[in-house]
Amino acid sequence: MTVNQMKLLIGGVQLRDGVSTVADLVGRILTRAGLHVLSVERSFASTIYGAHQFDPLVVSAAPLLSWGDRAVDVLVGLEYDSNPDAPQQPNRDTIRQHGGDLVEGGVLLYDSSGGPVNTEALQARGGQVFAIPARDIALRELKKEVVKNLIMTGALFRLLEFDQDERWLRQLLEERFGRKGAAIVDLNLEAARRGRTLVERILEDRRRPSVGYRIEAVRSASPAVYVSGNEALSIGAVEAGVRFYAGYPITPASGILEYMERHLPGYGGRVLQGANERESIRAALGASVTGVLSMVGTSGPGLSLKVEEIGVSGTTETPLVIVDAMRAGPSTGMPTKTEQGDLTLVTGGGHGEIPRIVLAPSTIDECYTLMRDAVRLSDKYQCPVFFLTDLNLSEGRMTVAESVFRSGGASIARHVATEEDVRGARYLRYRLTDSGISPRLIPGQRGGVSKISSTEHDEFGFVTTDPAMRVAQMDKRMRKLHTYLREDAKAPQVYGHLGRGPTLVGWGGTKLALLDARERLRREGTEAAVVHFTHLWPFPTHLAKPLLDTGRPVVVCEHNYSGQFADLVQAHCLVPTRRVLKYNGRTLYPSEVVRAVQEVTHNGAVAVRLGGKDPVMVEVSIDA
Amino acid sequence: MTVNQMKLLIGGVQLRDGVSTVADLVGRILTRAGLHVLSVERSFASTIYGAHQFDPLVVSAAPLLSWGDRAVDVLVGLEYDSNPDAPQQPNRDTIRQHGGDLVEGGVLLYDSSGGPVNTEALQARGGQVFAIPARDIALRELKKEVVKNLIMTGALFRLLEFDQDERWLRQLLEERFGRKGAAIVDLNLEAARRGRTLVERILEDRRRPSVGYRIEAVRSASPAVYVSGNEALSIGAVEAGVRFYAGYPITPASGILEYMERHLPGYGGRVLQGANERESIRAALGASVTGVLSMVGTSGPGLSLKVEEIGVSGTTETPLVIVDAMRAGPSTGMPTKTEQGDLTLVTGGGHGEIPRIVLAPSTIDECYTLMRDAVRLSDKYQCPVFFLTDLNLSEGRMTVAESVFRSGGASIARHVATEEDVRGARYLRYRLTDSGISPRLIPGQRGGVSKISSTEHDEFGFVTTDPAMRVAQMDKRMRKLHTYLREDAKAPQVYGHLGRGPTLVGWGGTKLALLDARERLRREGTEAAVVHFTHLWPFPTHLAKPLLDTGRPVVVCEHNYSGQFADLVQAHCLVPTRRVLKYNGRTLYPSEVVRAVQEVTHNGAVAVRLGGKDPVMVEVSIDA
Amino acid sequence: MPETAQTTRAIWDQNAAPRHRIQWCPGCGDYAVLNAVKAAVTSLELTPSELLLVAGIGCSGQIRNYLNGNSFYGTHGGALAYALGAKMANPELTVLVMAGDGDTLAIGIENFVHACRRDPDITLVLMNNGVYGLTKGQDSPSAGLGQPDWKPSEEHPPFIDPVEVALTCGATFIGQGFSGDPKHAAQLIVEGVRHRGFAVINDFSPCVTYNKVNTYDWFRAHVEPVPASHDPSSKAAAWELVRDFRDRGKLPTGIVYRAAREKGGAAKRLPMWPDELARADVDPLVKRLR
Amino acid sequence: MPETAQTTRAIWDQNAAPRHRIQWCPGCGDYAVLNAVKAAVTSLELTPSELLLVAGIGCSGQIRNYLNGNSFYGTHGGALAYALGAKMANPELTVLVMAGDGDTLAIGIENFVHACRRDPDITLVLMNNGVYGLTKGQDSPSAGLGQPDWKPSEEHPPFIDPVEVALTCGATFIGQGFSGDPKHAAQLIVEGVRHRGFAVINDFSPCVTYNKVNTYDWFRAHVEPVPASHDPSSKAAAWELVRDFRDRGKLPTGIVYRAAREKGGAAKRLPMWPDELARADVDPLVKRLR
Ligand SMILES: Cc1ncc(C[n+]2csc(CCOP(=O)(O)OP(=O)(O)O)c2C)c(N)n1
Ligand SMILES: Cc1ncc(C[n+]2csc(CCOP(=O)(O)OP(=O)(O)O)c2C)c(N)n1
Ligand code: SF4
Ligand code: SF4
Ligand SMILES: [Mg+2]
Ligand SMILES: [Mg+2]
Repeated sequence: MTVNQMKLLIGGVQLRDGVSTVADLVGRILTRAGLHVLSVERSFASTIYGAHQFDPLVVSAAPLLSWGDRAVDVLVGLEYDSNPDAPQQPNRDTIRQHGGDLVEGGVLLYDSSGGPVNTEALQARGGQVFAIPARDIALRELKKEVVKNLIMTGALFRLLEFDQDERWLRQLLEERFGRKGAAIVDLNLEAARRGRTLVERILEDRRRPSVGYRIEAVRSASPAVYVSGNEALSIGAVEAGVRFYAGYPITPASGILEYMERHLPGYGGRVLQGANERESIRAALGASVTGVLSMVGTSGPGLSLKVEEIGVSGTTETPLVIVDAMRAGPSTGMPTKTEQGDLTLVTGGGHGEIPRIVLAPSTIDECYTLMRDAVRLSDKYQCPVFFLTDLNLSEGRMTVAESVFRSGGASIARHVATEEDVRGARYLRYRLTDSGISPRLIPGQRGGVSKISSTEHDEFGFVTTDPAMRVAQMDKRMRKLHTYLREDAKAPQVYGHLGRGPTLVGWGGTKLALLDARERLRREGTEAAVVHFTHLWPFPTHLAKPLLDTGRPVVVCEHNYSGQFADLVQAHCLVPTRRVLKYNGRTLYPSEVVRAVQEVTHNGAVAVRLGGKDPVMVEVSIDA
Repeated sequence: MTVNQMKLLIGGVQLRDGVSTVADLVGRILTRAGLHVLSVERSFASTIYGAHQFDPLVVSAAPLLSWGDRAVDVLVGLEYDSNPDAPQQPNRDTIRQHGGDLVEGGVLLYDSSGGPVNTEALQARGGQVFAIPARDIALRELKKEVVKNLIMTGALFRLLEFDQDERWLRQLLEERFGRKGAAIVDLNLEAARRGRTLVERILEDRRRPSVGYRIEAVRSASPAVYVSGNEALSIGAVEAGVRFYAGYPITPASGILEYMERHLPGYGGRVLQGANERESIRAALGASVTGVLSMVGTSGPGLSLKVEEIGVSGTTETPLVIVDAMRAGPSTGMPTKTEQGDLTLVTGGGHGEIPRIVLAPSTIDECYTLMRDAVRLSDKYQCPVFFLTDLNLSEGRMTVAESVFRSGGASIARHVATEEDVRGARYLRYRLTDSGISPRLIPGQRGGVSKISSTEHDEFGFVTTDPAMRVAQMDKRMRKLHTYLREDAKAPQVYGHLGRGPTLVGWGGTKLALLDARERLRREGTEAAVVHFTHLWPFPTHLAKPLLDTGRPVVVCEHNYSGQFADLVQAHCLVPTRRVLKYNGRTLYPSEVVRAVQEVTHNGAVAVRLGGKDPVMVEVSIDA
Repeated sequence: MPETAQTTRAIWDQNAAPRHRIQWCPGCGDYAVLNAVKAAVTSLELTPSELLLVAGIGCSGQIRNYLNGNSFYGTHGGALAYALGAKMANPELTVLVMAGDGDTLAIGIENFVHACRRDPDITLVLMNNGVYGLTKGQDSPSAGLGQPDWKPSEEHPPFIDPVEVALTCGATFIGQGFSGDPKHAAQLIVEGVRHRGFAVINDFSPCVTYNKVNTYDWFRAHVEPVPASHDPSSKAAAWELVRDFRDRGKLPTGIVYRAAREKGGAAKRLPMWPDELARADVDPLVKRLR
Repeated sequence: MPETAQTTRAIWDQNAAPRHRIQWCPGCGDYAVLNAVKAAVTSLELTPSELLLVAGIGCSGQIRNYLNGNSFYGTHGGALAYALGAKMANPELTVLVMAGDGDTLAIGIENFVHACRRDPDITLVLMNNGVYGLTKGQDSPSAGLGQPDWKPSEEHPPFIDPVEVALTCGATFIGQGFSGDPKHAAQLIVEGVRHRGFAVINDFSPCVTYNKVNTYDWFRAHVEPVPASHDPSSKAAAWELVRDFRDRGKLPTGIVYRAAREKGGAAKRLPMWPDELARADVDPLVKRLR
């Protein structure tokens, strides 16, 4: 019996079958029941309707270490008909695409309304199959198609021997539908009951009281919530003091715009859905000019359109937090697939040289905690601060203790000068200072006017091309980065002992896979260390080089083609890197990392490319 | 007597005084007279009227090695009144700003119409001063203000003992004004004569027949022209086969747009002044889709706005040549000052990973010769090709033998498939090939349709997120770069012997300064080598590393703050670099390079920053 | 080389079946646009290789995958500018742009305005559903139509009408259709393609998933054909018509304005093949620099 | 804290002298705009610290250096969007945008159209000279005015009239002035600033260096005041006026349209100081996620 440790995968036809609805319901209820849920491999299409969608949920009693590999314990197929691409075959994408990933003894639950599916092969491998005609029952008996999902949920919970007294489900339904009347709650509960009963009956027929997987509620010390990265970072921003948000809809950043539209006005803020990417960032810059903490969010294509404004933020010294929720590029690319392909753009994009800071959270809870830093640094250094998430982090959900959100406290201390601060000396918006940070009055305040300028300027803000003043201003702006490196840069997180074996290097959302891989390598006798970066730019050479320059192979694992972070490591630390690269739109798996490390350490590979037709492609020389 | 070897500097009030008119006239006539002229330090303001403008011209009998240092032999001040910033002082910016650069025994010629200037200090240093009231004479005697410039030209020519028979001047004036009638030619010649006479009289007064500088016409083997980089690259593009050009006015790329508007239609082409940066590049992409060789030109701010389209070119595999005439950034920066600050943007800009090629000519003649490569490579590899010039190269002018322009020949061989080529096999726009290059039919041709797509696609061009196909297409696109590295990448040019002393590394427009510095170092006993790159990206590691990994200091000299090329060298060659950086908007001088090399080799500097308040700032550690 | 109508249709039929699984929501107005375009190109006897379909990014943009013919898919908002360049370079291609209201009127408004001015001989089918469909239903610049109670603010401004903008900015053909009547839409497209200049066809194409106001029923209650008496060649009449319909709370369907503009500019494909380019001699350019 | 008119003027005087050397060509129309803006802010009794001047990029944009007051200078075409955000964040600031016709109507047309829709309480002084002055005289989107023989092509399209575009897209105040009459222009700016909404003032500001058609003399021969009988609060009347002037080959000067729109949206400065932000408690947000 496996208790409280499993991977569920829920699949179905996008929009029609309610995959996210069911997945979120399950995730939320299990979170309430004291379990930990992680769902970052969510897969949906960049069309609204009709494609296969699926949502893998890892469930555990302990805080989650990893999303594991492809292997699935419990598969739930919500679709009820045949695949239009292969109509002759009455099976469904959930079974077709994921059946092969089912573990021995795993469970398949599917809606057999459209007819049964041939699952012999699956059963031969020990799969336990439960076919229930959920949609038929919903339509014929309950007269409401959408409750098919509650039938499936009830069936799933019965399989997992969970919530048999309906306690958790009832409570959630009441909260959600209570206002619409008891009848609707009852209907949903009735649907769940039907599902339960159907499974009950099959189990009885098979004389097996259990499928071998069980979820048990856990008493947990602190309440927790089931939250997406977009939500977490938005809360962090609101708390830190952001009061102007602008965005233009784009996957996977739209969630921030929607969240902010709903909630920021309640905190006295305003939210602009720009008519395009440029209007968004420009309006945010305008708002920031008035002293309001401002933020924009976008993804690759939107960021490319905002590039000119990065320079405006940097040169005018107007603070701005820029969230880039990365998706697979280049160009339109794969809009609903994850990638870490924008690092070079955020560290180097824009003509000329722009002072900027780049942070990347590695987990969903860090989306919240690190956002405070992003807001604070933008205000302190009066420059653009990038906050790099990816589709998995932004759209993924995870159980996070509520106490995490109470760690932040009051808004950040502001770095805006007052009339008093500037009294005495003549106020100069671009005063040359040792730190590179100049006093900043805001328009509307007394004490001096600010000539804020994207052209090169003198200390007052007037345009100049005087060579010495140009150099002085350029140096001043860039000096902020030195101040940042001294005062605010954080060293990468180190796991394990450096120098005993290969060093796995990562940044952003791959962290949990690297930690899992490290465990697995250890079990196989390889002592790997993990060095994981959140503070990416300016590159913290003084903190990183001592960690990486150990003589052991440095294996940088990234979701992109070229190894963008590895290039930074090489450029700044002059340490050779090996690269583990995955850019097929899917999440990096620990097993892939393990295999790649073996290729690197035993076979001398300089780069391992994952997830193509051949799962591993090894390059032994970087030169063409 | 110095013959045929000097630096002239012509200054005046922008727009009003006709600085460029005089400078171009002189440059052109001396070129016709068989001399070599180089004018790449041109300085003008980013306002239309009223600022100080100047144009230094280096003249030599031999092909030019260098623009030398700040030192000036002959100074010509066209302005006739006092500087509004310092009205109490009746001297002028040309004298104020450049008088100090005059060599001992140098010559100052200025228009004294507004009153004489106190030039005692200058004379004390041996300066020979010639004050002539050119504007007064033009207004009072010749009744036409603009001929004041011909008076000054005549005076200058007399000082240089050149064209005393008016042969060259008359010919040019006749060509230029002949259509407007002989009277106007005569008036101009008369003006020149007055200038000559005035100087004549002063020399007689001083009983000095000569000022010690002389220009003598040289019989040259082949005729030459006086050409700007923008003109040279435009001619290269027309010759290679470009028939669609689009741009949006921006300094210093506007010259290409203007040249193309004037001349491309004569070759059957069309030129679009886009309503903005995006319309320009998109229209050029649309034209390229139809098979026409297409090009856009812009500078930093425009390029930043075009970033999203770089990915479109790369992913849709639509050829495009993108000229980036760099100016000082970031943001609006210093629009009329030179810089090499966009390298990171062109090699890495754009979200996701984009196949692209970056070339940078190092001299004005190379603007022509290298353009053919740019056009050819864009067509062959079906990707964006950047052509990086800078303000000095684009707006600068140089004497180039006409034979250089005859080296090109016919248009490039096209890489467009015909109906026959694709017959047999089904036409697949994105066929997976070993070279990474797919056959390309163009819309309108028979044999198959092209589904050209910026989303990830299958071989036919239909959108896909299939992980293996994604990897296959990504690898295919990037494989082009490997093919390029094998078949087309050019090694950097090497001057001198590697390994005997420091290696000076450069790219683009700094070459002549590096070669000059190498000579000077040699004279001082230091054997430096110069390694100069034109083919910057994909970085030719296999060609560069063997040259740079000699154990000797690698000193990368660039016009930017951070050492963008040095970062590339470090990332790809794992060779530590020292950096000589100048970003004050002015040209790099050989003397500065010499001094910086000394700092690096003797004082262990890792970076030398030039051109600030203190002319040399030395960093001995790169860590903050 | 002109082909016979029969061959044309044969080629078309052969390729017209979408190889690509259609992923619009059942009932989406875009199905009707697809049918209208198919009908139009068939009746125009255009082969797939003579066509260049340029699509915007959005649910609407998917249409490129469901039609045979060369197609180009670039960035959100850019379709008209790619199309402009393509048509300038090769006037022999029939260039059809299909894009959503978000694509055309929000991020792409700059290209829309300037295309109206430039008047290239291309046809735009603006698939107008009042929302950003593909990003899940946010307001587009045409959101608010049919909502007189809309309370405007900086965040939620009133909608703009592409017909009025096109009239103001100089488009030479302006038509309006509705996915409830794909036959009429097909006729409009045929007329648009035949028109020698920029043809704007605003096609109301309901988003059944995210736009709960501008439904088929709503449109049926609000569209009204342009009266037969209307003189589309008169700009004054066009403005009169637009104002009259607006005042009556109705949406005209049909041709609102059509007046070809006499234009300069080349009408031939630009040189691109080696034999066409070989003639180039830059010597005169060099000589001018002497 | 309101100041007395005297203090205001004192502050203004004290700062109004340009510290920056003016680098417009002698005779440039922009001098008159500068004087008009100075006169307007003085008569509005605005202190430099209450002002936010947002400038476009162009010869016109230099004006920011010649005026006292906070200013912001960003990218070419972006002025209206920065101004929008600034005004949304701090409605207490007087936000004045000064930009050229290239900046506003070419690269910035998207912001112009959407600003008209959003109707923020800002005033745009469009310094219209028919050319890109700063880049040395290329055609802007208003090039062609007064050239009836203009032969349009894709490359050289007809001009657009910002007044008509503003009317179409929903601007709530539209005025037109001329640098030959800076007093009138100053009045327009005063009215524009007083207007609660987006005020578009198209000011013809001759470029003496590059525009040889639309000279002072040409304008003097073509401008004509809006008749006193005109009712600017009527959109129909505004259209009528515009059409009438166009037909007569004249350019109206004065207020063409003025009709404030009732709008939702905050009118207070957004929280930004620590004490204003301290109150924020995100607990309710977290609880909603349970
Ligand atoms: C630069 C950029 N920003 C945002 C997006 C995300 N995006 C894709 S489609 C779309 C809106 C589509 O709306 P519309 O054009 O009306 O088409 P519809 O889906 O309604 O047919 C957006 C914002 C993108 N692809 N590129
Ligand atoms: C992105 C970008 N593209 C191009 C330019 C170059 N540029 C500067 S001003 C200008 C045009 C100015 O015209 P207009 O707005 O009419 O102002 P004017 O000079 O006529 O007052 C251009 C194209 C730029 N600064 N930034
Ligand atoms: S979301 Fe709307 S526009 Fe998109 S396919 Fe569905 S119905 Fe059509
Ligand atoms: S170029 Fe024209 S717009 Fe610019 S300053 Fe001179 S006259 Fe004015
Ligand atoms: Mg839409
Ligand atoms: Mg202008």
